Amino acid sequence: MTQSATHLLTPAEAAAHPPREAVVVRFAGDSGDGMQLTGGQFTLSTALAGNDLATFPDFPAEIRAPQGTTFGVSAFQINFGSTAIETAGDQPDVLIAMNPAALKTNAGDLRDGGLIIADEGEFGARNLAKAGYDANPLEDGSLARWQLVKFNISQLTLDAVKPFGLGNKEALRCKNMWTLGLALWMFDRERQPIQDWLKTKFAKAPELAEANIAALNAGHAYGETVEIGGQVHQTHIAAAPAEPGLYRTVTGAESLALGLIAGCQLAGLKMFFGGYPITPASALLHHLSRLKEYGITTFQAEDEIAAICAAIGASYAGQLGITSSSGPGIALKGEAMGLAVMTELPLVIVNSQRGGPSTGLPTKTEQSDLYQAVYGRNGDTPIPVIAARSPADAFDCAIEACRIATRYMTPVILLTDGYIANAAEPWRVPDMAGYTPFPVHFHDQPPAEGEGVMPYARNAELARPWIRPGTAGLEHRIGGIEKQPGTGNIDYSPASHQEMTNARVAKVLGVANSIPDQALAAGREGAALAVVGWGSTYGPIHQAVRRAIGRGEDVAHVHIRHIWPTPDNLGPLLKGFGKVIVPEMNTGQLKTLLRDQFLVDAQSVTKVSGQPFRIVEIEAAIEGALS
Amino acid sequence: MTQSATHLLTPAEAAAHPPREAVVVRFAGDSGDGMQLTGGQFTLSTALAGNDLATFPDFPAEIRAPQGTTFGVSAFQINFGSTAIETAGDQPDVLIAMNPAALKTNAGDLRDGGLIIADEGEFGARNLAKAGYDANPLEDGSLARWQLVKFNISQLTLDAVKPFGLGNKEALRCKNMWTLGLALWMFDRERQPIQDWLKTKFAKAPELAEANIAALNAGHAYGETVEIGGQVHQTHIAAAPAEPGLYRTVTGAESLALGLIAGCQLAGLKMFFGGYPITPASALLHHLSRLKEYGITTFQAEDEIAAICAAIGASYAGQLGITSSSGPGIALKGEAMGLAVMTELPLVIVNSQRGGPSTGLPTKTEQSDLYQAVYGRNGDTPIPVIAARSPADAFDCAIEACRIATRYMTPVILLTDGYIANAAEPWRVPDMAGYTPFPVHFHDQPPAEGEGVMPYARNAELARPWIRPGTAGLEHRIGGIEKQPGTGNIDYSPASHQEMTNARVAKVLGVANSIPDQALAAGREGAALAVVGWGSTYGPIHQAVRRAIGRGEDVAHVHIRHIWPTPDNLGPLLKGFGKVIVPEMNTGQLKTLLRDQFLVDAQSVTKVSGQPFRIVEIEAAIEGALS
Amino acid sequence: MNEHTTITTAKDWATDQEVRWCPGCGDYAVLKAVQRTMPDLNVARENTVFVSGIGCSSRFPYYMATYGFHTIHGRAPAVATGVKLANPELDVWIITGDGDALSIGGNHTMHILRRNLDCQILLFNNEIYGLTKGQYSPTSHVGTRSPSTPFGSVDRPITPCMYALGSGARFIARGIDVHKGLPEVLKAAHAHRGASFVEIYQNCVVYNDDVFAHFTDRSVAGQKQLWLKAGEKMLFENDSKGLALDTATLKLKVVEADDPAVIIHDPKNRGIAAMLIELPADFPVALGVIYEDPAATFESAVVEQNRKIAEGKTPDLQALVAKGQTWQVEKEPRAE
Amino acid sequence: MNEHTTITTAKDWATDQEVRWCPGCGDYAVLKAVQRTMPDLNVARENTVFVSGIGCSSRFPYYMATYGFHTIHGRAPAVATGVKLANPELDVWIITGDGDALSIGGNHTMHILRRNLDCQILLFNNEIYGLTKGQYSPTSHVGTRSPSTPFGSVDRPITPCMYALGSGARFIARGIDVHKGLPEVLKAAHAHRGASFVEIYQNCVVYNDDVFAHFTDRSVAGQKQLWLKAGEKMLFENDSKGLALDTATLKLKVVEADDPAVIIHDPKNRGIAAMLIELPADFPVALGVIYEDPAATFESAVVEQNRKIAEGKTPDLQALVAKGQTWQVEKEPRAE
Ligand SMILES: Cc1ncc(C[n+]2csc(CCOP(=O)(O)OP(=O)(O)O)c2C)c(N)n1
Ligand SMILES: Cc1ncc(C[n+]2csc(CCOP(=O)(O)OP(=O)(O)O)c2C)c(N)n1
Ligand code: SF4
Ligand code: SF4
Ligand SMILES: [Mg+2]
Ligand SMILES: [Mg+2]
Repeated sequence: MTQSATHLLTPAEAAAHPPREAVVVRFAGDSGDGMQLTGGQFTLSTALAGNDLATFPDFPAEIRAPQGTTFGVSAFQINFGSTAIETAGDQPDVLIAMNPAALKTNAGDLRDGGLIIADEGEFGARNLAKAGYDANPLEDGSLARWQLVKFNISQLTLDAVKPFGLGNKEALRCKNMWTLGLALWMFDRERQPIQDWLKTKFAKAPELAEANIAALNAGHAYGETVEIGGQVHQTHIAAAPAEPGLYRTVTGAESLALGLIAGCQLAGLKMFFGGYPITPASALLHHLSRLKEYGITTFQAEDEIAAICAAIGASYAGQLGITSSSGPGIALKGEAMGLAVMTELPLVIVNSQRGGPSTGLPTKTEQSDLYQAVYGRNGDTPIPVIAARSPADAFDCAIEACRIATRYMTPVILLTDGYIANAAEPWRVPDMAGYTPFPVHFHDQPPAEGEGVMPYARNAELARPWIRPGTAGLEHRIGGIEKQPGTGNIDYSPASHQEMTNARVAKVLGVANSIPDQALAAGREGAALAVVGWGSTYGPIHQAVRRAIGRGEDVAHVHIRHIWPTPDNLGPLLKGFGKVIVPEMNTGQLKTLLRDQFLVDAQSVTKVSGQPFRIVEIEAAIEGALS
Repeated sequence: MTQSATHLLTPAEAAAHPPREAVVVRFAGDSGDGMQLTGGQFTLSTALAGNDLATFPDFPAEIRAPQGTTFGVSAFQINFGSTAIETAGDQPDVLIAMNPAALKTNAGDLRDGGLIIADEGEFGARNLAKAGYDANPLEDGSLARWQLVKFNISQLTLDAVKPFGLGNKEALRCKNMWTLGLALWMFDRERQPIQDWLKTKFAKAPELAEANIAALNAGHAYGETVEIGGQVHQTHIAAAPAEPGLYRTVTGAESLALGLIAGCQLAGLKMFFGGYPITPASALLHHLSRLKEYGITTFQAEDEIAAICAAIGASYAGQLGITSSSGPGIALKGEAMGLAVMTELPLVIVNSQRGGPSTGLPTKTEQSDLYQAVYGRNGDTPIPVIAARSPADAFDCAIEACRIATRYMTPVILLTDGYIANAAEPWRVPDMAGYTPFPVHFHDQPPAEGEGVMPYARNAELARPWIRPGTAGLEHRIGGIEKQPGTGNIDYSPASHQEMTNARVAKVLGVANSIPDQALAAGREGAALAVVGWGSTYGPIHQAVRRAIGRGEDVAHVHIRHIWPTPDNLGPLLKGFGKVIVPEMNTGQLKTLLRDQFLVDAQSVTKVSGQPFRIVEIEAAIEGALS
Repeated sequence: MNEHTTITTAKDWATDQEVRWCPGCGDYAVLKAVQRTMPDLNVARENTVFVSGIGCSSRFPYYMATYGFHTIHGRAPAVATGVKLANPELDVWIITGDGDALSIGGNHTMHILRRNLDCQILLFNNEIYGLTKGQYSPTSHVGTRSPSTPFGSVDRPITPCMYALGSGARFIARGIDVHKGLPEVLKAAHAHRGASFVEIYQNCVVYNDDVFAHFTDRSVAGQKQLWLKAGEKMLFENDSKGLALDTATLKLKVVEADDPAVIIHDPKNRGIAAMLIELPADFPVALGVIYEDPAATFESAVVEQNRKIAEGKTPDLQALVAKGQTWQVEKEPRAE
Repeated sequence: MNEHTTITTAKDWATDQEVRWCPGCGDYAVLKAVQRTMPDLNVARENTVFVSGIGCSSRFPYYMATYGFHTIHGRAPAVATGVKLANPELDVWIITGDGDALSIGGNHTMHILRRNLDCQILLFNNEIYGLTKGQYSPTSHVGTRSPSTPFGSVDRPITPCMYALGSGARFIARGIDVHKGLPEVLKAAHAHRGASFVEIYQNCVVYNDDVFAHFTDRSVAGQKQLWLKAGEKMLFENDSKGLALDTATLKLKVVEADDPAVIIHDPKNRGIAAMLIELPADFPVALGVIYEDPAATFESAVVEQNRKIAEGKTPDLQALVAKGQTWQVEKEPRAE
């Protein structure tokens, strides 16, 4: 199994709060300023420096909101250090603000005494007005709580790129590289990889490559040579200890794509991916559509219903059908999921959760679709549900989804969310040889003379045979109407409906027999308090629990991947703890499932603001539960 | 409040098993034989005779399956008696079989020693073959377990109607009236009402009216005069005791339509009904579309999504939007329900549940959409859910749904099922003066100079104002994106999302403040065992519990109308019982809600066969739980 | 589809399942016509898939001894698209009704036609919802009394073939359930590469009996049926009358058969196709292949692109997961 | 709609909400055109409702000082139908995009046109999914490279106006976001009773910049834009060229303006409308009101039927609940 470049904090480390050797930097600017790019490249250099890290890109719902407006601000936060990093950090230590709006919307999050670096070139009257400043905050002392460093990055950039004779607009586009250069100097980083990247990015326009590199170098040189004053000094963050091996950074959307490809290969199947664009799920469609050589057909359907129906059709025809969307689109797939359950065809349904209800908050993260995944269908319609806890973990979860879908002939729902999809983390490149294949066997033996085809005969695990159209002698018909066991002929009789209902339920519950026992992410069995989570809350919960343990408290962290069915030992495990709290970015959905299944008095800790939990929020909940 | 013609069984009555003064008759024949009509008319005469009754029509999914086939058999069962009748009866005492297929598919259900009346005229070789009989069961003694009476109803009918010179086919169509005539004689009933009904039905074709009346009379005379042999004797069932008042029979679909009309009138609103045909929900659309004079606009949309969206649009414009469907169609409405929750508009969503998953068993009953109703949406999207327990009860539930939707500005889901929709029961005609109106107040006061419109301001119960387009000075925009409290302007900020999420949840939970406490349907608080049910399982549960009580057992019956939110006292009430079992026609859905909410060890008793529970099945579960 | 030579008869294409339509339903005639046509198509049962939605007509696949998928209401085109993309070798037939294809499923119908997926779409138009017991449908004429429109429907119906034309269909034809011409239409539809849209006027004896009698009835067939043949004059009423373009109004008019202006049917002319599809009530009804103009099929374009892009690339999963800038961590993990 | 006389200016129709489109987006021009047109329509803000789906274009209602409903993706026509049926007095505008109206929402678009609900439908066609960051749409030309089609799209696009014609629309027009002719088109759409379908070519500067330049660019506007006017000759290229019907091929051809065969635009001719909508690439693009032939509107027919049926009946709920055969129970309920 893969794992991210994480080691468990020692009590000593965990006690430190915030961990000494970690820094949180936030780049904030106009959507047009290329902050996501800057953040991405800084992330890369951070990874190459061997630090552990976690990032949190936070961009506006609008494609390109008007320049200078507060709702047009795009931010990228990175937390990196020489110790295990599992969240993007509660509070930035450094804020780089490219314009007044960016300062206005982000300064509040900065820790007291933190460092603000501002491009005073952008603090003209017009921009100040747009951001809703009456006076210039760089002048009026209103930022006294923090260390303020300002210089005219715009002008410095223009000077730096003058030789390349770009238009003013284009020249200013290099601002982000100047800023990146300065950041690289601040944290003692190599410029080479970035320079290489710029050369390939602008291969078609060498002068742009040169200009950007010049800006990068100028920003770096500025830090090195110019007297900025004591506040901005070079900090060196040592590399974080990690399992030896080859590493790369990966976002959830990337690892999900890779995992699904791996899953199909392990099953020996071609992939059919039916999708319809929706934020934040689209990225998966985009990644897969570039990888046709891996036997992938991507189909942008007319809507989510057609997307899942086409995937069901493809599974019927012998490929592995996969469909992906976010809350509103998943809602539309409900009826078709029922068809997949009735026809007992393999199917993987990926839900990249976003803020709801309805259109809600498309670009914000949330985990409020668990109810929908586990219970959200008409009829008794059980479907296995698994949830990824981090970008790296999404890889294994995707493989697991493919395994369950094909082994049990069932749709499987894979839950991820906007935070995981966009966030990046270091990932130890998995050795694919370490994964055992689970090749699919298509039934192709015609029945004996005089006997009929039995599409609904079941094996020991209650899975029915997968018969591909094109197989002579096994012609048969399937559909969404209740069936006679074995033959699959239409049958409304009470006995058949009861038997088939029981079989569908038992088959899915049986999945528990092929999944690992629930492990502890931290702490001990029978601890006084268990913090139970699922999905992207892993980071903050884990850090908070480790810190509590560091303080000598008897707390455990249980993080559930298999939401349905749950591992056989989960019940006993939970019953063994003194108390159970369940932090979720919803109003308490996993809590419902746990209380129903195990009758444990699990208490909710909820946050529904479109923002991930902060470590301190979980810590507070732990304190509250223990006191 | 209305109530059906029910009295609580005395222990003595309840002890009797099956109740002495009740008879269960099943009419079974070819879809073409008009069994539903026969049953309906027999029901009417039964009601007029003052018996309490319950019926169970059970017809094939096919429109008109080929004649004589087993899957083409249509049956109508009625249970009537001089005591409270709440189910259609576990086992028929009398089976009237119009052809071999009807005998084949129904004889098995007849109680040992029960009476079979068969039309031997239909037991020719061809029909026997179609039904899969090698020998003629009327001859080969294979029906020895039962009393068999056979005569050539077909021929007798032809003779009876000869004077009217109908074609053979048409003449034979009168068979069902001949049979009805015999049944009327058997149970000492008036023929007049049926004759009147025939006259109006065939007003345009008097000769048909005459022929059918002649057949009716002939059947009656046959019983009276001809020596059939001891088995068929006249039975008189005394009238059942009931609250005094005016009574009629009503099916769930009828009372639902009437209740929705009453609800709109009590709210002072016009009704907009958006529907798309689906079994068994279509009946509601059909009933309402005939009642335009009650200020109803019915709209058959292109699909279920358009149906609910049009209803939402109508509510936005100031009418009460109502939409109705069954499981698969409700699944398609999920996304739009989220929009109604976000825009906080009143809306009533009726789900006439049927067998699932997927297309499932369209004409069979089930209650497996509770999960979907309570949890089946993306995001944290709370919606009040109420469930009708009987045809008569559907009237009050419909009014309640309208009250909650308009008072709290929220969509409301009303659950009924195929059994309730089609079954008939006596209903004491309600005195509408007894219902307190809940008139809607549209906000129409423009804001003070310089102040903005506040579409998301909230009253004490957290409901927002309902503003009708067309109101000058209150122009505003709403939508599915998260909003700023008060103004309703688009707002993705963490604080706003948290506040609006909390408000949506709290508003729906607040509905509990305006609903009655949970009452006991039978038994005492703190009993050793509580049988907790919802929806159409009321009848069998209630009878079973009464019988157990009659046997001196300490059992209570709790039947929940308000599924979400639940009455405030429900938790304490359930915790007070020694044991709690939950019989459901699903795999345990209400059970999940009860365990989650109250942490009581509720145990499921499930049946998923497309058939209602039998009283004995619930009795067995009670015995099991008590032993 | 790959050649197939075993000789089959209609019987070989029928299943043992009991057919469950009302006695006298037009669906029986269509079923027979299809079963009689299959042996002439030189295709194998195992390579044939019938995909349907929900409705009386959509029960069709259960009666064909091929692969079959009875899906959900309105979604057959979407499921069929997945089937065909996953295995282009399969011969895909879609069976649908006026409600299934044009009410809930209208959007998928449009998109499968627009994309031009190679398949045959048989739309059983009985101008009613049969399975749900007779509500009016989007093709019901104004004034249709049904359980949901007891006082008559008020909305204007859609013309299926015009909808198909507007949706970009490249093959549009019409047939009649009990008419002997149906097999020929089915063969033409099958011969066409791409989405073949066939509207079949089907009589629902129970809920909409004889709604098409005004042109299907033998007694009026002559005047009321115009069977189109590519390259031949547009003649009807035993070739006594024909259609020509009125150059003043730029609309079609009825002329004597010998009028030189009688139009020769060019199935590629979209403008004329539109006029033929919408011939006024006092004209005959255009039947047979009204429009045909082949274009690249969706699945072939997808397969071709997949092939071209993959060409020369060797899929290497290990390389793929290790893509992008990487770094090596050497030091031992700290002991814990 | 009831007459309204207060004089308003464009400003009166604008909200205080910050407009959130990309700088340079064609949506700004359309917004201005609509705000400039409203004062001339003699309608009141409180009686005007803008209903939209989801997409960049669908943000439109937030910027109009009227009632507005930003619904869910593709469903605006359905919501608008409920609004209009509930209150026919309201003046309903639907704002939608090529993805919203023709991808997920294609079916509702067809049905609102078929039913002919009185409303104005403005379809912002930028041949791309803007809001979701640039995937190709059902109107994107073959070969469109987008995040979901990195090697170019392969499926054939739909022609919005042809789809509208096939769907039974009674008013079909085209405009260009930045073209001065847009307000006239909007007025005509508003004047038409029934569903007015208006396709607006809208430039997405970020994801599909200049995709319409080949006919919208000033430099080619002359040869490439044919602005239709009812009762006038079909002329373009400063009235130097015109369109005529080639009686041999029965297709349209370009002729000199003085050619007597030049067609006079009759908006009621559906066959010609089909040809105009689909003029080949070497022809100009037909703009303005291409087709108009009013018919009864859906909401008026519904209202009229509701009225007619209710006529003379006095709704009496008490009587209604007591309907059918009833019986009186006299005796006392037994004591318990
Ligand atoms: C999602 C969903 N909505 C509604 C239905 C109910 N339904 C089944 S078939 C049908 C319409 C059938 O009409 P048509 O397609 O014309 O087929 P026909 O029965 O006339 O052959 C409807 C509304 C359903 N099964 N599923
Ligand atoms: C049910 C659902 N599916 C998908 C989406 C994501 N989505 C929002 S807008 C859009 C398409 C926008 O394209 P278009 O209608 O052309 O509008 P434009 O942005 O180009 O103006 C999509 C796919 C959604 N919001 N809801
Ligand atoms: S209802 Fe109509 S369409 Fe359906 S089977 Fe019967 S006759 Fe055929
Ligand atoms: S993405 Fe395109 S359509 Fe959307 S606002 Fe930007 S420019 Fe306009
Ligand atoms: Mg039909
Ligand atoms: Mg667009």
